[in-house]
Amino acid sequence: MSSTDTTMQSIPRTGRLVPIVVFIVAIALIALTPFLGNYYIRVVNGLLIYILLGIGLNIVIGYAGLLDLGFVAFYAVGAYTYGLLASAQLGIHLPFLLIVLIAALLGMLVGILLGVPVLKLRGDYLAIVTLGFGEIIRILVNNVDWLTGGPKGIARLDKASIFGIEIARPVDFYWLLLVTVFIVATIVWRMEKSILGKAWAAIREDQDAARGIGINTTNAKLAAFATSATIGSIAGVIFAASQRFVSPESFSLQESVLIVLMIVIGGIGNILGIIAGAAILILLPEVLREFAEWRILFLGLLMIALIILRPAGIVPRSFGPERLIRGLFGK
Amino acid sequence: MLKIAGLNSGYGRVSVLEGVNLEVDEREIVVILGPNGAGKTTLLNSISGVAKATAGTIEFDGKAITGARPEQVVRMGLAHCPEGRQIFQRLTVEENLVAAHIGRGGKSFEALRNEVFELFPILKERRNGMASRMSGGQQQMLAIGRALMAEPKLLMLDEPSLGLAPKIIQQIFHIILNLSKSGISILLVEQNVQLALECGDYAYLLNTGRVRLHGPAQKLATHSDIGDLYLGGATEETLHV
Amino acid sequence: MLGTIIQQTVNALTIGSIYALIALGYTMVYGVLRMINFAHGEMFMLGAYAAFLGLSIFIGDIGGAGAFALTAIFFGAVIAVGLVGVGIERIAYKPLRNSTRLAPMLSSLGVSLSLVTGIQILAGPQPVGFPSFFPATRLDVLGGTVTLVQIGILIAAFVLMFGLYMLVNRSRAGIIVRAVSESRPTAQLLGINVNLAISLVFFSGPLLGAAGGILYASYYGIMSPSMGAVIGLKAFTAAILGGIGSIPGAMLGSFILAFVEVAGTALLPIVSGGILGTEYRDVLSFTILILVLLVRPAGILGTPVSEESMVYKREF
Amino acid sequence: MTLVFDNLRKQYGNNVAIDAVSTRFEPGLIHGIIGPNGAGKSTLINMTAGSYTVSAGSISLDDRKLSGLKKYQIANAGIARTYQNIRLFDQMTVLENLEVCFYPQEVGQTWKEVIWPPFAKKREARRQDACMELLSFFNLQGYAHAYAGSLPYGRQRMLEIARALVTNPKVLLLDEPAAGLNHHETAELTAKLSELKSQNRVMIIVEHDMDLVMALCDRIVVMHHGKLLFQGTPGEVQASSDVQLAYLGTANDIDDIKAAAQDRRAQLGIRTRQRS
Amino acid sequence: KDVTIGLAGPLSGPQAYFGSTWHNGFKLYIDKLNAAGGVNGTTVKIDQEDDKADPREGTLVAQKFCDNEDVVIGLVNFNSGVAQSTLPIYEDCTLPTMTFGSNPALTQQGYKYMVRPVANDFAGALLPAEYALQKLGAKSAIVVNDKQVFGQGISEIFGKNFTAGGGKLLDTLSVAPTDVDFTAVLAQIKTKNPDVIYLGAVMPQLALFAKQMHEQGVKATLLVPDGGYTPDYISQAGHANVQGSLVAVQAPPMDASPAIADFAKQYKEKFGSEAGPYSIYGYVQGQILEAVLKNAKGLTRADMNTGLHNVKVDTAIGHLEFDDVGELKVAPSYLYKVDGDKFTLIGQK
Ligand SMILES: Nc1ncnc2c1ncn2[C@@H]1O[C@H](COP(=O)(O)OP(=O)(O)OP(=O)(O)O)[C@@H](O)[C@H]1O
Ligand SMILES: Nc1ncnc2c1ncn2[C@@H]1O[C@H](COP(=O)(O)OP(=O)(O)OP(=O)(O)O)[C@@H](O)[C@H]1O
Ligand SMILES: CC(C)C[C@H](N)C(=O)O
Ligand SMILES: [Mg+2]
Ligand SMILES: [Mg+2]
Repeated sequence: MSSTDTTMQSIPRTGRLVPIVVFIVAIALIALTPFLGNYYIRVVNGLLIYILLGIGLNIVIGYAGLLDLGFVAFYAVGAYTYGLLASAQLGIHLPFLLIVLIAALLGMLVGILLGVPVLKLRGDYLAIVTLGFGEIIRILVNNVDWLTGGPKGIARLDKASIFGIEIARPVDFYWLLLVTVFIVATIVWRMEKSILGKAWAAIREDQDAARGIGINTTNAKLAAFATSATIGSIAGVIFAASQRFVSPESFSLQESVLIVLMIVIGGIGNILGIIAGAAILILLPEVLREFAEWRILFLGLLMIALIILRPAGIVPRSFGPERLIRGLFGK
Repeated sequence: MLKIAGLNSGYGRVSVLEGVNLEVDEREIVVILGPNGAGKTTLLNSISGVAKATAGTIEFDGKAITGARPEQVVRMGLAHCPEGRQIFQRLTVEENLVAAHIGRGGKSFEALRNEVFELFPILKERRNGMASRMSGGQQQMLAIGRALMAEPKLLMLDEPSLGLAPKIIQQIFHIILNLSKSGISILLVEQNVQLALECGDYAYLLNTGRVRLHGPAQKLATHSDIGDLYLGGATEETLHV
Repeated sequence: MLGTIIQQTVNALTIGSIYALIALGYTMVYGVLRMINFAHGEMFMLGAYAAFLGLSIFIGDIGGAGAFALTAIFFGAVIAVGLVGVGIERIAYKPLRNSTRLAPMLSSLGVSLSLVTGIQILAGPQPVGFPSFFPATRLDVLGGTVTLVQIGILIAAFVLMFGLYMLVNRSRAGIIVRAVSESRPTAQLLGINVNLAISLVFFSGPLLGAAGGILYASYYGIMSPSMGAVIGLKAFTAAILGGIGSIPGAMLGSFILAFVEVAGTALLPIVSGGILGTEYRDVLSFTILILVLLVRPAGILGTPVSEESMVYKREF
Repeated sequence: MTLVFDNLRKQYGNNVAIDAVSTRFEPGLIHGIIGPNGAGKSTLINMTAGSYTVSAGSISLDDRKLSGLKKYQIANAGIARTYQNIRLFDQMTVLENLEVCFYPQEVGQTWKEVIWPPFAKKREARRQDACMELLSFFNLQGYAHAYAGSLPYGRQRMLEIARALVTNPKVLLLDEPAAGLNHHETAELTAKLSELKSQNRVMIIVEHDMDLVMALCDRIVVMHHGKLLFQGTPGEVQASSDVQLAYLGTANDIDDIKAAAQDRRAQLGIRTRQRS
Repeated sequence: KDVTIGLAGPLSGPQAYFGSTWHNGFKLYIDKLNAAGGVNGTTVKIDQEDDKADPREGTLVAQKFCDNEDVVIGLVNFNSGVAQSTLPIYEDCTLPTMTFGSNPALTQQGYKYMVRPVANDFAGALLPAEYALQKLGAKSAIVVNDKQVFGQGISEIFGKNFTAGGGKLLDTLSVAPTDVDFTAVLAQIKTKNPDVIYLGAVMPQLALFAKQMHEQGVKATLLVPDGGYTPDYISQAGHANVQGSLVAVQAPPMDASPAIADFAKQYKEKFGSEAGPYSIYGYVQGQILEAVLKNAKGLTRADMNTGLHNVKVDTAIGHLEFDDVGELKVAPSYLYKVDGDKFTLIGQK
């Protein structure tokens, strides 16, 4: 057992081929999408929204290691913020970007409000409490009819516009979402690499040891929760603006579970993994549309197979964005 | 009755033991000595099938048990009392015994349990108490009693004196001697060199995964190199006395 | 008034019994594997479908069936589902035993999805009427109406739960299961067949769940492929409330949840002066769950896992 | 900078694990805590580090009362520890395991780090330099980019000690640092620890390995059944009959066993065979 | 030359039965039509998609139809909740639809490209209220709903109609759409002793509620909306438990006219099972389509839209035409009473 032979232990350097291929395919897909039919653009938009949600939730699950099953609540907060501030419901018609800002703050606030009491809980207990929180929000939204329209939801939301440019067609949302995903992913990725991100990792690995080295775990977790909630809320605004209709049905427990699945199947803790996971879980059912129930069965079996064959996800944690960049630009 | 030849073993990619040869005869107490990390526990784990042998053979009672699963090994009469006792803390004393009764030798649970109670009266007294409430020495007794529930022909004990007060250690050694008298062969891993060699018949000294020295216990006790080898002295040869 | 109270108590006990039968399965699996088996609700559903299949193959018309035949079908169905449970563990969870805790949980989600859609494909997605195993007799107890089915459910649930309790706490098999739940390597070292013990858990949990499913289907007179989802979630909530991993906890949690739900329906509008209607019932349940967990982070009867104690156990 | 236990007590339910322990740990010395299994050594460490609450009495560092503070606050007050069972951040690299210790000092400027990459680069470089220096001290520099969980056991022990040292703590608590180490590693550890002795640091080592304890410690506290049995220099401890009785053992005990063993051999008449 | 009709409805999940049987009714008619050489030589193709009763899926399907130039009419969305989110998309791409969701609000939003070939909930909740007040002599009612778009909407309308007619609304209660146990709610209702209970929900809750209501000894008459017009309502509740319960629905009895009886027979022959509750509407929509195609100037979406809004057609359920918001001018509405294991017609409008 010689202690100097260490090179084999290091994270292997990437071959350049995979990153370059991934990059070219990605650019090609991004560039091609606007030329597809609206239906396809809409599908891609759905995908992008889920990627956005995945990136948000991944902060809590993948980075900090907290199982949150109520993420959809923040998504609802954002969507209803748009629904209420840009429709005839309350007669308020604020500009899109202002609503994004308000929703982001509101999402963060709700995230912190939820976080403060529940972050003491561990593992499965945290999961069920967040799940309960998600359900509570959904039930409230479904029942305060005077504000949210109840089950009917809020229809005929304003068309979004940014600096006078109307965002209404699917392709407009495509660009909006693409830019948003890019910005959010970059910020989140940089957060992961920051000292805060390292503290999240430490909490994920061993919460008690993390406290033992002086990390105020409550604050660090709250930061994770708040960031994640903010992103969820922003995704909600864009979702509402693109559907121009919000109703409680879009914020069911299944949505939360779907996002968790996306993250785990794709590769927990890795933004590239989330993209892969979302692609499988959102696009596959769309591609297999013909097969009605069979596609869901197939999806279920595929899920089991993927988790057994690749328990760490399709794209492992070690193949993160930095690896892609390193592969592209050498070094 | 136990014969190990050329055993290499370890955990996953970590290889610990290299070319270990070892034998235990009927009714013998064989002692394995060695410093921390020498591979003593790994050796016992390899015999009972927890660690996987990558080379060599293990034979028990004339049958090869290399690669057998732990439960199969126990069923052949080779019980392992693990390092650190590992009693089931959330079970009562008696339940610990129940769990370990596999009905191997045909004796009923009650009969076996009463034998254990006879050996360790304290267990009878505490039979319905939670195992976790007992002191370290009592827990070690439970651990041995639990191993005896399998009616072993050969009992492997991994550092039974670990962290116990001297008084208790003495008690444990008396028990080991008594078990041997009742006809059970014993393979004993010990850090407590002096006592172990006093009680044992034959001894092996393990260091960094190899047998460095072996011989009759009494002879080993007086061997001049033992201290040196214990501390990792530099022979590549296996010495025997 | 007394009639209503009695009535509501019986209602809560009935719902609570069904929750408990399912919650026990969650708790047992969790106790042994530290895993939340999201497919457990589907065992409940499978129970009903298996019994229905048995009925239509062997009996056809329930009216003409004797008590013996019905009992045989009941046990046949629950055993079949128990075996399915064992099979699922072998295929979908066993390969993940040494994986992260999240992996088997999500695998179980996949199993759940597959089972629900599988049954949808085989038996159709719509709800199907289910014949009652009990005669539709009503009894008047001090002004409250109690049906024979409710009494039957209560008895059956308590008998099954008592049986499970005895199995786990008094039988050798139960002791072995608990030993395995504490330490798999040590159990293995002692000659315990760990796989068999885990299979036993995955047999009895689904078995109870299936029993719950049959009782449920014959109580409500209906079954559907998705029936496991909602009730499974409630039972899971109940198990957590009571302290997951604890058998008495699962039962206690189930009855508390059932009483909270009934109270939510009956009292919420009155207590809140009409501001909060019955639609806030689930908000009440979840709020109570959250409050309980804030005070007792491991549930009512759960044993709290303190920070260093896990380390301590490994060391000692 | 003295660590003071004043009438310390710890109770688990009815089980009193630590009972009326008062003592002082001076800086510049290496203190050993020994005693049989279950004597309460780890409990003392855990209470000092804030992992366990104190049932009664107090722990203070100079005039600052530590008991009652949150665990991370205690850590930030300059108490660092290792664990009886290694607790590293397995899925983080060796370097990251150390870097993350700078969190309390640096978290305030996370946003700047996120938004302004050059700033992040500069800070990261500074952190990593400090960490690499320490890694070299422990001969771990070659492992810097390996996952901590993939290191051999002995290296993990070293890394854990390095992690405790990164922020230059005032008190270093080591719970059985030699447990599971082989002889070479123990020797290496002994050497490193004696190098780490410093005028402005209190070092406390809990250990069963008497050689290491006797070689390294300036002062030894002997625990027995939760009580402080004895304290003194290694020589005094070894000479104490109380300590021998409770922990180290006396000559008479051995004689008893000798007799029993001879008795057995006589009874069984085993004739040991020489093996190849 | 042919045209494509886009069909969207729940084909998987718990509502699949409604969606697929409704679509089957349409297919039945279209197959006949095509077999007879189409309309003026134009044959009809079908693009059937699953909206899973989920608004998000619904919008994707909507976009798919919009993108497909061949699709000229959408026969869409069984659920009002889904229609809420898809109608703006159809409106944007000027694809005319025959919308099936019955919530009144759908036609009040000024959509120019939709008609609703089925009575809305105003009609659906009027008949039972009148009947309860006049024929049953009910004085008091309790309304229970599932807090879904449809259930809540229709039960609110019932409540208004009932009070407007002089009855007293004792209470409005809600249950969760996933509930199966109503015993607690029923025990509360029992203390108020209403004459009638209106339950705004869908199957299987309707049957479960009816069954438990009877078992718990609640004496009131149970009124339910269109979702209850299926044999399942009687069989799943157990027919002893639903006797006298009233079901309001847009569909006529299967023996109401020879045309309908004939349809039922054909359906059974073709699909091997009894027609679903809305199958007749699928069939009627086929007849509407035929009439539109017959008089259409061209086959563009605009032509179809004009055609739909101006259509006057005699169908299996009677004469149909639409007003300017796309609502039926005379919306047929029927009230049935459960009698034995059958529904008997007791009123119609
Ligand atoms: N589960 C494991 N996985 C990987 N390596 C292990 C494992 N268990 C032990 N080792 C390594 O194997 C080597 C031998 O360990 P083993 O436990 O056999 O020693 P030992 O002689 O029993 O020591 P001790 O006296 O401390 O009990 C050590 O280097 C240890 O780090
Ligand atoms: N988390 C806990 N819950 C209950 N009792 C505990 C706990 N931790 C320790 N104890 C008890 O406290 C006493 C002291 O334990 P401690 O771990 O401090 O001993 P130690 O001296 O460190 O022993 P070792 O040499 O085995 O590490 C023991 O009797 C033990 O049973
Ligand atoms: C199930 C049906 C009653 C649905 C109803 N027609 C609706 O508008 O949603
Ligand atoms: Mg060992
Ligand atoms: Mg200790």
